[in-house]
Amino acid sequence: KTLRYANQGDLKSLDPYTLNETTTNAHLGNVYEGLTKRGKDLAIQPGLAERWETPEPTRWRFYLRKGVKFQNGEDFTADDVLFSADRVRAQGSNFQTRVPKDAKFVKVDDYTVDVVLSSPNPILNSQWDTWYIMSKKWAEANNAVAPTPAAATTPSYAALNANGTGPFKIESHQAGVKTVFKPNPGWWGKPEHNLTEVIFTPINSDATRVAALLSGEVDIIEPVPLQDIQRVNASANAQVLTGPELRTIFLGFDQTRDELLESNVKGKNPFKDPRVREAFYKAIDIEAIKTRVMRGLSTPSALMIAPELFVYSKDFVRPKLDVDGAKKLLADAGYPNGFEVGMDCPNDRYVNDGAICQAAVGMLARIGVKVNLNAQPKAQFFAKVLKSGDYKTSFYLLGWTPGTFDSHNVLFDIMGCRDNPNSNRGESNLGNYCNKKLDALTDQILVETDVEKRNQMIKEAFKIGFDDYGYIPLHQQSLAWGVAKNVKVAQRADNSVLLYWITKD
Amino acid sequence: MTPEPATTPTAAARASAWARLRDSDILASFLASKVTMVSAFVTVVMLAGAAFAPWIAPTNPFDPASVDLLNSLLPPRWVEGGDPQFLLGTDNQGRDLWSAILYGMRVSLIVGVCGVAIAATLGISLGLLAGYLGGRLDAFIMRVADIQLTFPAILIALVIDGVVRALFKGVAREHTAFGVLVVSIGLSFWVQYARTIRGSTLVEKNKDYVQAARLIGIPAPLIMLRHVLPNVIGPVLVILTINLALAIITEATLSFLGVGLPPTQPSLGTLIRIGNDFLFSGEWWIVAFPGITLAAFVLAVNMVGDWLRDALNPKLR
Amino acid sequence: MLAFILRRIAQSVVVLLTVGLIAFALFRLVGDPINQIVSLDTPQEQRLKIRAELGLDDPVIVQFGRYLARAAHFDFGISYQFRQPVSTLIGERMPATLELSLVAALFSLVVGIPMGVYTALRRGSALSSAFMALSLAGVSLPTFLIAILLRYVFSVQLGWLPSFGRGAVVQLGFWSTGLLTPSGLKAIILPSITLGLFQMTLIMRLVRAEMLEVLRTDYIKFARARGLSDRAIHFGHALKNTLVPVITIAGLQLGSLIAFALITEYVFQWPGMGALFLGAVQNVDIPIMAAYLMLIAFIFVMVNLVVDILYAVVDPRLRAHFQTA
Amino acid sequence: MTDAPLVQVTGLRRVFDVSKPWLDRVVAREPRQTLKAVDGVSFEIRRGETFALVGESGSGKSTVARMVVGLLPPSAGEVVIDGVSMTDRKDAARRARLRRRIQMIFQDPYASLDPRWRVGDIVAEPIRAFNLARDRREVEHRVGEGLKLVGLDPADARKFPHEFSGGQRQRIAIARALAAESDFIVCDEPTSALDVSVQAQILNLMRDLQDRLGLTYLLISHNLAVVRHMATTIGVMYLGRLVEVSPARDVFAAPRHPYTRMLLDAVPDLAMSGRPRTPVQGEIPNPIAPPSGCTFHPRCGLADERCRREAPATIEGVACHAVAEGRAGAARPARAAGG
Amino acid sequence: MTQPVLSVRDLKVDFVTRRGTLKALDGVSFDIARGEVLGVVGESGAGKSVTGAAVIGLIEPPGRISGGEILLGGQRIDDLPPAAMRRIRGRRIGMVFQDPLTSLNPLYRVGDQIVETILTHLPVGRAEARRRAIDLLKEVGIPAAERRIDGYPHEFSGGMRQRVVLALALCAEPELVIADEPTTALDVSVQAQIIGLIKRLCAERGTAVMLITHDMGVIAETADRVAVMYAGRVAEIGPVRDVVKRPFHPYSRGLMGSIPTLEGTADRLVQIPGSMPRLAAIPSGCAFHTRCPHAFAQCWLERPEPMEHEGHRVACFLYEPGMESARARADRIPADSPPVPTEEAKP
Ligand SMILES: Nc1ncnc2c1ncn2[C@@H]1O[C@H](COP(=O)(O)OP(=O)(O)OP(=O)(O)O)[C@@H](O)[C@H]1O
Ligand SMILES: Nc1ncnc2c1ncn2[C@@H]1O[C@H](COP(=O)(O)OP(=O)(O)OP(=O)(O)O)[C@@H](O)[C@H]1O
Ligand SMILES: [Mg+2]
Ligand SMILES: [Mg+2]
Repeated sequence: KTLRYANQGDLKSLDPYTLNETTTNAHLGNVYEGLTKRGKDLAIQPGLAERWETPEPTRWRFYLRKGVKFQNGEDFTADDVLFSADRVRAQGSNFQTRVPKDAKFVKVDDYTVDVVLSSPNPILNSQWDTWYIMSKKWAEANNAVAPTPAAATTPSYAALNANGTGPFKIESHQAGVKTVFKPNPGWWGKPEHNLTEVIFTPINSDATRVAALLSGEVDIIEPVPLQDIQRVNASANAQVLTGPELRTIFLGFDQTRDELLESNVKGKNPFKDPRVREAFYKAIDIEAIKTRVMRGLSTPSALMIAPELFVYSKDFVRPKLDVDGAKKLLADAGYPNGFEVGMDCPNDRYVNDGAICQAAVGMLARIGVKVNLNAQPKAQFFAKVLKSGDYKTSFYLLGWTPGTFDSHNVLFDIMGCRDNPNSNRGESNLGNYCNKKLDALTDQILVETDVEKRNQMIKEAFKIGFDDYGYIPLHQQSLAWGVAKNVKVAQRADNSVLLYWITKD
Repeated sequence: MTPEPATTPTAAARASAWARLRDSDILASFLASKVTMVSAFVTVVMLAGAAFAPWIAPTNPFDPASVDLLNSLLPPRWVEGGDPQFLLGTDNQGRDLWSAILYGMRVSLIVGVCGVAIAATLGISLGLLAGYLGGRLDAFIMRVADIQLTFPAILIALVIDGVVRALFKGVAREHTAFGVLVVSIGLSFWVQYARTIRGSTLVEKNKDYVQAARLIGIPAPLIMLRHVLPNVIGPVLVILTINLALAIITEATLSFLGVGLPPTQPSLGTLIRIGNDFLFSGEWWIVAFPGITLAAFVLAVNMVGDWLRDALNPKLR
Repeated sequence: MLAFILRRIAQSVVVLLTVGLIAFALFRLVGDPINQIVSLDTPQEQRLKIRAELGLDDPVIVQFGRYLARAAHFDFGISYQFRQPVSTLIGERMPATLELSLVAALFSLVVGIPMGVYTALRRGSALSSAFMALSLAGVSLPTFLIAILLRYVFSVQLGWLPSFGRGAVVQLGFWSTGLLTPSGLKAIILPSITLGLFQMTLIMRLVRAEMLEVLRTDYIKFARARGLSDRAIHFGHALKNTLVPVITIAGLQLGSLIAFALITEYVFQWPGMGALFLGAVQNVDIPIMAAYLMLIAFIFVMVNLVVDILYAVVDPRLRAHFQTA
Repeated sequence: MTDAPLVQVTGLRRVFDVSKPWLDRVVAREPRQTLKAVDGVSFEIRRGETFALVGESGSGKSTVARMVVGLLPPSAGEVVIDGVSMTDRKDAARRARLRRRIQMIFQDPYASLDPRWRVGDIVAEPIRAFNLARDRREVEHRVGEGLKLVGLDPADARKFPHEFSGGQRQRIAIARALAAESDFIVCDEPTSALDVSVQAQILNLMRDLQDRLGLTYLLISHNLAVVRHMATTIGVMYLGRLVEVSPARDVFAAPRHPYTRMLLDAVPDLAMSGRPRTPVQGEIPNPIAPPSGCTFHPRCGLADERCRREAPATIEGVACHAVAEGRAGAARPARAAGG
Repeated sequence: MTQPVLSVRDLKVDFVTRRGTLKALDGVSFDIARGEVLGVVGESGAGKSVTGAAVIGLIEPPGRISGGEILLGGQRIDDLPPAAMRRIRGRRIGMVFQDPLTSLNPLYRVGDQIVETILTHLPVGRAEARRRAIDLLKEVGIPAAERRIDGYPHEFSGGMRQRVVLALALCAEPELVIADEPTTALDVSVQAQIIGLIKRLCAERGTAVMLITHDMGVIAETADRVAVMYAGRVAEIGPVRDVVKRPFHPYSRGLMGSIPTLEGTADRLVQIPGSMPRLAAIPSGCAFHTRCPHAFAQCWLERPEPMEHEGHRVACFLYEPGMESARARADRIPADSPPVPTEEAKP
């Protein structure tokens, strides 16, 4: 059976260490495999490692699967793991954080590898499902030992060819146009799919993608624009699979500058006053955003992490919508007539991101705050608001999925203070929300191995951020895959479309 | 000296001007063509609607405080589920579509008119200079025009938009988009004016009345302004109307590609782009009404321009 | 003739250089390509290093010189998005765009010229009024609306024609063509109509206007006075004279067809250069954008050259001018 | 009034560069190409006189006219009007004063009036330009006077040119020329676009004005009959050269240059006198590559080897070897006896 | 008298415009015999070209023949269907237009245009047609015709082109040639050559010629008879010598008097006051009465019909039988005396 599949994004490079990006990772996940895998419920499962153990807190031992062959026929052994561990941490890799810098890989025998750490790390292998293992011999033979940097000025063999151990192999690849997958007959596992060929086409226009699905020219599309879900479901030959996604969408404030870059308030920064942040929080009608903008397909969130990823999420409840209260708060803070502020927002990154921002603009207008919205394509947006753009924003919308599926990542990257230039802490904390108590907890969380104790600490840290109104979390958006009726597919919450779980009648 | 009141001659002149118009072929051919009359009527009504939008429109769609998200996606009044408050329904932000169309029309028109005004001013001045002065200046201007012709308006706008975004990184699109559009349209449409004006200037400058003026010693800039310009400006009228239509389409296309006006101040094009996302989902009115308005207006303007072209062409009479 | 071609080529080089400079200089200012290349959590030192590696720290003039030198070898650098040589990417997509544009041009000529002739000869007849109204609608409806409408009707509602893509393609050497497979032929119908419609109406109106002009000339009156048949007058004398200006405009239009294809390609997901360019603009992929602009300018210049030569073939007055040159 | 001529033209020459673009010349190894539109023309016009230039199309008549009024700078030679050089750069102030005394009437009455201007403004333009009136009322008054002078109604000042016939427009053009208080008027084919009956009106008007205001005319025409009617002196041009200058009555009574004779022979014989005529030969050659020697030799029945070789000098107003050598025979009267 | 080649009877041509119907021709009648040259003169707009166009059937909308008839060799041709008329054009009636620069299609070789015309009308093959074309070009005086036949129009000078146009008009040996101002755009010297050529060729073949011009000199040299047109009517028609030397109609007199001649000695030319009326506002009665120095009451009221007077026909009441006193009065006025300068008379 031939499956035709269209995605908004493209498979940007075939070198699995070039670009850490969801769509690319998912695609390569059909061809390459890591030592671990994640199941349909995202639970960590054995991959190329059959099993692993932690004989001591700083030593992990992995037992490799035997009889696995790369698609070019070579055997998979411990050498390949050692090679991949070096390669993934080498200059030019976009996945360097997958494996700690100081972790030593030791070959015990051909099918056993030890990882020696300098300090305990309970979540060492939490991202290894997307650390794909490459063949040492193949890489050496093809002059591809070094990872292809994203900025490569000469194309490398590995970027244009793939040699994994996975269930599919790439038959042909024309960037931006078409990629053809064929099942790998020598795969070690038992195929759960019944496909003989997969033709993948990137289609970035929403309407075209939907039209292609409706007219039966493709079998699966991702994503389906929210407003078209009904239409697709009403059609005879396709339906939409929806489900919660792990990404949290939130609003952030510049809390570090003494004067906002884009505001009519001069000489002071209103966002340094928690009452102003609280007022903003209470002015946002999250239910209206859910029902109108997201068409019911979002989960309003009180935390900066999805409930699936943190067990005590339920203990947090968003403050109620309270326009009058918000006005009063603003007045108390010294802004009875509100003020003016610029807002940065991507318009092609998250589900209905532009519309969410517009809605927020309207809601804030009711408490007298005039928001000048700058909705822009993601390229411009990121160029402006990220570190490389000097965090030039006063008020913004952003989305975040912790790559480790763990709260530490959120507390460290998003909620950590940015004050130490030698640390990566708070690198994506664009407005520099900062609370030292939270930072201290974060550091303890990293090394704590007792799960319950760790969860309590996480809860405490989130509570600090919650009480500070450091961010306005909005919601977790939904996945929406359009699937032809004769196709069955397993939808995973990290939005990876994995071909090996697809069957077509 | 006559004791006549000073106004008489001008009044007489005006009367005769009116008489000339009444008598002229233009008016007659206008009255003879029903299609043109209807088009002109549509044009005028739409222009008036756009001009008086703040007084006609029930709400101000540019004021975020006046839109309620909870009113979003309501169908037109006469459709089941419609709200009598919203004649043509609402868009995804809860904006009254009727008001949004009036305001959007206004925005589209302002962009179009400003863009075309820049193009015309630029093109006419350059064309006049090139044609009248000739020589290297002429060659240079026309070469620039050639190069410029390589790139259609869309491409130029994409380029300019990118540059502006890069140069004014901090500034919100709201503040730059308008300028970008106007400048792009101005820069991409001037060539036509320059070529037309240059062509007729080349003819006109050799006519004897220009020679006569030179003979009296009238300086070249004055000759260009007072003698040549009024006589070459005729065909520009036609280009103006047609360009206005084209400018509005260009703006809409750019907005469709996401380079146009921001969704907080939607032009017709932006409304269509927003609406296009809702075409499959059954909210047809968001794309249909702005689409019809745009097409009708452009069509009407083009019809008038078309007629004008024929009416002003003496050879066709 | 030789001097003429030489001059044209010299002019073309100037045009290309200017366009190259504009393209390069402008795009050099757009966004910061680094953000496109690296992920969110790339440290600053690494960013600086990549900047240096890409030569983004050199003076703009140096970068431009380097760019031109490479462009002369058809090396437009590596796409930031695709990590492949731009020349390869463009090479892969050029056939799609050229096929689309040529089919659209063919459509606009084959339909536009007869319609123009008809409306000129039968001024005032019901059918020619209908044609004129249609042509006005053609120039009044934005391309993207037409595309949406056509696709909605013919692929979504009726399901007759594919809604996107090129269908199956056949590789003929370096050229991939969709014109040899049934699915490829079906796939090109809607995009080429969308793209060609505007040009078609333009050509129709141009032919009509020129034809009316020519029909008023003395030599047509004289041809009548010689008793030639209407056929000979209209299609022998008038049409040939009409075609002289039509050739120029049609030539220029071919250039803009290729450039305008980007809207059509965007809507129909046509795997051509236009779509590539649009994606490049969104992703600030400078090498692709610059190469595309150069290419458009190059095609335009070539088309112009061909048009000028064609002109000389049709019009003996110019031929003489060339020969004495 | 002195007896000195009002206008003195000496050695006037105008060369147009008609070369192909540089690259073409390089490739084709061609030299620059020039066109000698006017080549060493000298004549003088006395006050109150009408000097006429005749010749075939392309002989350079208009070019001379344009140089005389200063619309076109000569390549060489000098135009002196009332003692002031029109060509010498130094005398700018005096030349500016002179300017207004020289005006021109053009051939095409439909193109010589700005169609967007009211007649009153057209006529007033030189008055305003030369500051000849103190205020608006005086301007209006002068315009009215001017229009009356040429037989139009002062009320016509409010109309636009298109409301007038060709003859009336030519009157407006004359009024404009006179409004500058000029006394030397260059008329480049002033009536060739008009019907004969209207032409008569204009020619009569021109003569009346000359009588009343003492105007001096440089009249350009290809119509010998018109010239015969108007001119006191006639210059015959051929390919940029003045081949014969004589008092009008002599030219018609006894044309000397063979070209003058040919021109006279070409004039249809309205009187049907049946005068004997030699048929005209050939057409005017390409001025870019004029024939060698005397440029008229290919069409001349009297041409000999010398004519082909060397250009004739002007002797007693005639530039012809045959005349100089006495080969031309007796000057033949063009007019049949009794007319 | 044998049957005239062309006979025009009471021809009326209207132009229907928005502002009413213009009577461009209002009852024009004349004959042209075999081998005869009829000169048609008159002011601009008098209807000369329209007459020519009507005869060859090329009046274009909004114009139409609204009355009268045109007979070619006794056969009525004004009501023929287009196809039949097309067979007459070029074959039996040839035409020469004013401007030789624009009369030839610039994109086709001169020879091809001639051959095309010959093939359209005569039953000959291509080679034969080409041979004839060369002969014709020789006949109209094109040197090296064998070579020049393959030239394009732009390679010919103005006079040469007019010769080619003449060859085209004559290539099917028509019975009648209409020449509409064939020399106006040419130099005096070339004009004489072309006129001579027309005269010679037509005399040799016995072709009738309708020579439209406003140059009296050309008429005097070429024509056998002259028709003087004024405001869409024939004011006077008669043998050339009579009309030129002793015109009857006051308009003709004025016209003749206003022409400066090489022989003329008068200080002032005769001047007809005013200008020809616009066709939309032709005065009642005699169209000339507003400008006529002899006009009397009847001229205001009634339109004079052409009447025979001393061998030619004049449309003027002065020559009505029984108007002896008027005629005497008119005859007393010398033809070239200046008329009383009057303001343009307004009815
Ligand atoms: N601006 C110019 N550039 C090049 N050649 C010119 C220019 N003006 C005039 N000539 C040439 O100079 C020659 C003389 O032209 P001019 O107009 O003086 O002739 P003319 O005697 O007035 O002829 P006509 O009777 O046709 O008006 C012609 O061959 C003409 O082509
Ligand atoms: N297409 C037309 N529409 C309206 N009126 C026309 C048209 N063609 C000719 N006429 C009118 O018919 C009248 C006669 O025109 P015609 O061309 O026969 O004049 P003419 O005697 O040939 O003048 P000229 O000497 O200028 O050639 C003119 O007054 C003109 O206004
Ligand atoms: Mg001249
Ligand atoms: Mg005529």
